[in-house]
Amino acid sequence: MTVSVQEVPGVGSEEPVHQEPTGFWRRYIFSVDHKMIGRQYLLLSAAMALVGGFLAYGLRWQLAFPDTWVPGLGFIGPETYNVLITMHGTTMVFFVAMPMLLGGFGNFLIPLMIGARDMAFPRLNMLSFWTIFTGSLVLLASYVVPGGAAAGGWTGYAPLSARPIYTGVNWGLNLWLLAHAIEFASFLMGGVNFLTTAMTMRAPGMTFFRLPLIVWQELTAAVVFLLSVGPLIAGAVMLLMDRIAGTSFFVPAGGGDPLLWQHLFWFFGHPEVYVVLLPAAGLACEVLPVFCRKPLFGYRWIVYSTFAAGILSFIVWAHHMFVSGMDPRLAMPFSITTILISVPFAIMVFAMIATLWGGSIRFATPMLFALGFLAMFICGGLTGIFNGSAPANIPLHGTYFIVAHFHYTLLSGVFFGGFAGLYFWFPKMFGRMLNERLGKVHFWLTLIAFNATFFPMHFLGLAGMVRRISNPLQYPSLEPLQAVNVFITLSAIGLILAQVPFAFNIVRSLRAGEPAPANPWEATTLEWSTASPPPHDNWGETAPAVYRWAYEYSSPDAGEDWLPQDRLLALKP
Amino acid sequence: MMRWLPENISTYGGDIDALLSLIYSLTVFWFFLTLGLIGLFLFLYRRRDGRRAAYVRGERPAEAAWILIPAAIVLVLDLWIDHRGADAWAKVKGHIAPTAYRVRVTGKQFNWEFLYPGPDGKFGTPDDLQLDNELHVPVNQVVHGTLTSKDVIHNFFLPNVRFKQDALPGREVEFWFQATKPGKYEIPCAELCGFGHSGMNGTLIVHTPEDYQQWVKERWPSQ
Amino acid sequence: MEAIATLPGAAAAHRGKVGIWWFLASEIMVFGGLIASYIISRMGGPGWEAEAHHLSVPLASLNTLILLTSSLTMVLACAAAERRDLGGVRTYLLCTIVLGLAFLGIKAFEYSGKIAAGILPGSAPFWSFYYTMTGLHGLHVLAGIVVNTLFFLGAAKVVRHPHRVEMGGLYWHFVDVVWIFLFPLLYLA
Amino acid sequence: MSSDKAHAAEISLERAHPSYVGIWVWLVLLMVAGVLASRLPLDHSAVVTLIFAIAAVKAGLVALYYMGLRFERGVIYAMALVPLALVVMLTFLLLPDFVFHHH
Repeated sequence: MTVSVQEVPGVGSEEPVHQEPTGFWRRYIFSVDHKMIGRQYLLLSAAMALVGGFLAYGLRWQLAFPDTWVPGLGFIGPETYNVLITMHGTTMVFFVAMPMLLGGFGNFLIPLMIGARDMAFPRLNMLSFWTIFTGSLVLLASYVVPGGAAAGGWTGYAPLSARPIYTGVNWGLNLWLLAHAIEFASFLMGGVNFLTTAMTMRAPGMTFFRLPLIVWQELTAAVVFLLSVGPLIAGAVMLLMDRIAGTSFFVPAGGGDPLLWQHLFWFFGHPEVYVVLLPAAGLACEVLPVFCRKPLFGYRWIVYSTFAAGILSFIVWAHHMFVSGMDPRLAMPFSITTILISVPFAIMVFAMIATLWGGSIRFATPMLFALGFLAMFICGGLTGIFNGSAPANIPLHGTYFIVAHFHYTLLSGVFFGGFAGLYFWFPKMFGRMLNERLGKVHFWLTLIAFNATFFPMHFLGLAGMVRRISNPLQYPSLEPLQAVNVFITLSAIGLILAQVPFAFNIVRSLRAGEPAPANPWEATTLEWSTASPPPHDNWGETAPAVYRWAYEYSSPDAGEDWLPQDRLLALKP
Repeated sequence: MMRWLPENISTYGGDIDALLSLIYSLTVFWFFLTLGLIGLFLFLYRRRDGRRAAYVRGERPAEAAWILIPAAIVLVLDLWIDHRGADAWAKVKGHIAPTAYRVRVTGKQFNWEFLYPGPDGKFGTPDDLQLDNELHVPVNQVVHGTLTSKDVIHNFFLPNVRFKQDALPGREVEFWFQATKPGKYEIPCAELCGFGHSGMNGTLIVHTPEDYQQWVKERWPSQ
Repeated sequence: MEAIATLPGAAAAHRGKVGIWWFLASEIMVFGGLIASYIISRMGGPGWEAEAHHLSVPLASLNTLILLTSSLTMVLACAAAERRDLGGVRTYLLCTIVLGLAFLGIKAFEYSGKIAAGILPGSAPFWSFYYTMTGLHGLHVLAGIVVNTLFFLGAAKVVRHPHRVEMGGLYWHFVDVVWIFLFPLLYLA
Repeated sequence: MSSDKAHAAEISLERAHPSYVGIWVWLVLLMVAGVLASRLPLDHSAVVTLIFAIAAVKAGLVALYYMGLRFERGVIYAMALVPLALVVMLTFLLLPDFVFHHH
């Protein structure tokens, strides 16, 4: 391939959007800098992960040792147990996974990777963070209002959630709805910002098919979110009306229909899975070629697969409702679309595997986590085939098989994809290197504990253990399997403890880590061509121009095994 | 893995188990193929001094075929699974054979109510009998049930029958099954229904024909 | 092409337009979800027409006329901003604000009449949808009035950045379009 | 997508404004037509079809001329039309469960 200077249309970011602030408040708290906002999102996500992890610990303890004193929590009755599962799900999906994978990485990476100086709407960006921050406070406040926090499951199925009498929770569930509304508002602002930035502020030469994959996947996630959340917002308004204004949208006694809530919820709920999953896959896609020193295999095919997954995600939602009482004639069409969605994800997985072929693979910590994501995601994807087939779903629906499946897909995205990204970009974000040895300890402990926790859940689910029960010993058929539950709980505690080396690593590195060079991994995308951490306006005097795609590793045209996107090669004679 | 499933005691459970086995075999195959390839590549292509990685972008059709052809195979297998599944689904959810045995199942916080029509076979007559959490059925007879709920959504789950269906307030769902083996089996509620969800568990009692006659005689002695 | 370089804020105007359209796309889904729920609920059960006949078509027609006219004044405000016509921007924005307030006033009159007659959100499924749909729409009108008021107060600055009025206008017209559908859905069908 | 420069050129051309007042007259006439149509002594479904067709024309006029869609490029159209298509799809897929089912 001949590398040449190309005259390519680009938009360019012509002016520095704002001045570097000097005061503490403007710099660290009410910052409009996408890099600071990205880090704020990551911090919020980590704080909420502590809450969500603590809830997981409480509910797992109750399952292993029912009705015993939980160290740190006390006795957990069935009411509290329902609060734990509801708030665990809500916290992890909406206040950990999304702020981390979209708010954190999206904000930090998109402007840097497209060569912009900031987001299109920096003040809106700040507002989006402080909006979700408020949403988190509302969610936390719901624990302390009279009646306690929401206990209707993270899916909030009506009529259980539509009338306080059914759960005994009044204000807690209203605040839970309010926290969702605020969270959605925040990500609507974020999504608008992501899309506008990428559409209008790419550096000269940064054509759409030169964008790094993570940008594509963040953008697809943003579109999918923007276009799917509306009906659920409408549904949430209706549910709130049911709770406080006496309407009966979802209550049959007043002429409503509970199935409507499920349709509105899952019309958003399934696309939401890809809102979380696609950025996680994108992070792994960025890391793999760097540590294989090899171009990402089939870049365009992955982009097309991402689109296909995003589009298909709008017509699969009823697979969550095969046994809900919906028209059985809908089941097979939705079963077919659901199983079809395995094709784009298969292409992504095969492309990642093909990237490994013929590489020169370095096993640094980000690479280990990216490989971990790949392996765990394959497991989660394969168990999805069981759930997606309507008849096979009948015995599995609502059991621990489902719990295992979505932890293998979503949690693998957050843990393995997210940590791959964090270990990879930490030097860029904070200007310090992380300790590799601690990182590897963290990886292996996490990998083992993750599988020990979630793999046995498949067996429990097949054996008929249903979700959301607080005491398996109430079921004679589950008594012989209690040892499995104990094993899972111990593994889950191990999984939480496995994060200690990570926390220690972060603190240690921030205090006394080795200063990071601009491009410690010898990577090609634009963010590595500026300092670590980047200056306030990202690029200093001259913003970069782009001459090639994002994955030019081991190119025969260059002596080194990497060619940055913005490096201009002399024309060949 | 399949041995974790509880014993199948229904006529259509075998179809579902066969489908689960089929999917299981296919997924196990792909699991070992993909993870095996990953392991193999990680070993073969680990970094070694002086060796440069291959420059393959995988965008030309000849290269992309390496990922597109396996994906096409996945597509064919998917359609095969759905083809097989359509029959099983139609069997479970489709036409219900005429039967003398009818029962109304109503979920409520936090019990299953079973309403038996009694010897006259009609609901709404004085010989109706309601039992909490006990579903008595004769073996080898089609059971035609009507499922609903009084308050919130419950889920009527018969693990051994491989049947599961939400009980919705305001709607009635017809279902059927045919048990093939006498015994006692659980009927857990599989949808979060409130603080008593855990432990909401009925019993399916499948009687031999003689036992069933005996049970009917005890319940409706005047007949 | 020389003229282009001297045009200030062309890039910002473009960004603003793309951003606001993405926002409107998500808003279409919010109202779309609500309207879809209403349509399928209404088609699924009888007895809704009788309830709908309690509503006053003349009053709603007047409100429709008001909102359509406010869209006209809004678009004239945008045109005035592009001409850097400060007086025109002020006049037309004020008209839009007053018309918006008139819409809400008539809406409030309609609500109070219904409430006085004992018709509450929980009275029947039709009224649940009526209050929820018009209420959510009314909140959007209110938000538009707030935005327009901010433009009105900062009109001197706005004429230097005419694209801001255009963004506000896109939102205002969207709210108008939603009402164009709510009117037949609730009052005429 | 073409560049900002092209877009700026578009703006600088002082695009010919449509007659905003003319559009408004049309909108008001259509509104009156809609109200009158709802009183027509026709089959109910015909009336409903008619008034929603009129509403769609009104919405189209506002979108095309007041919101300037007429002068936009494909991407902006997609942002308006894709959500509309999704709403229509959602409505149709909800029909079996809420309209065609038998209690």
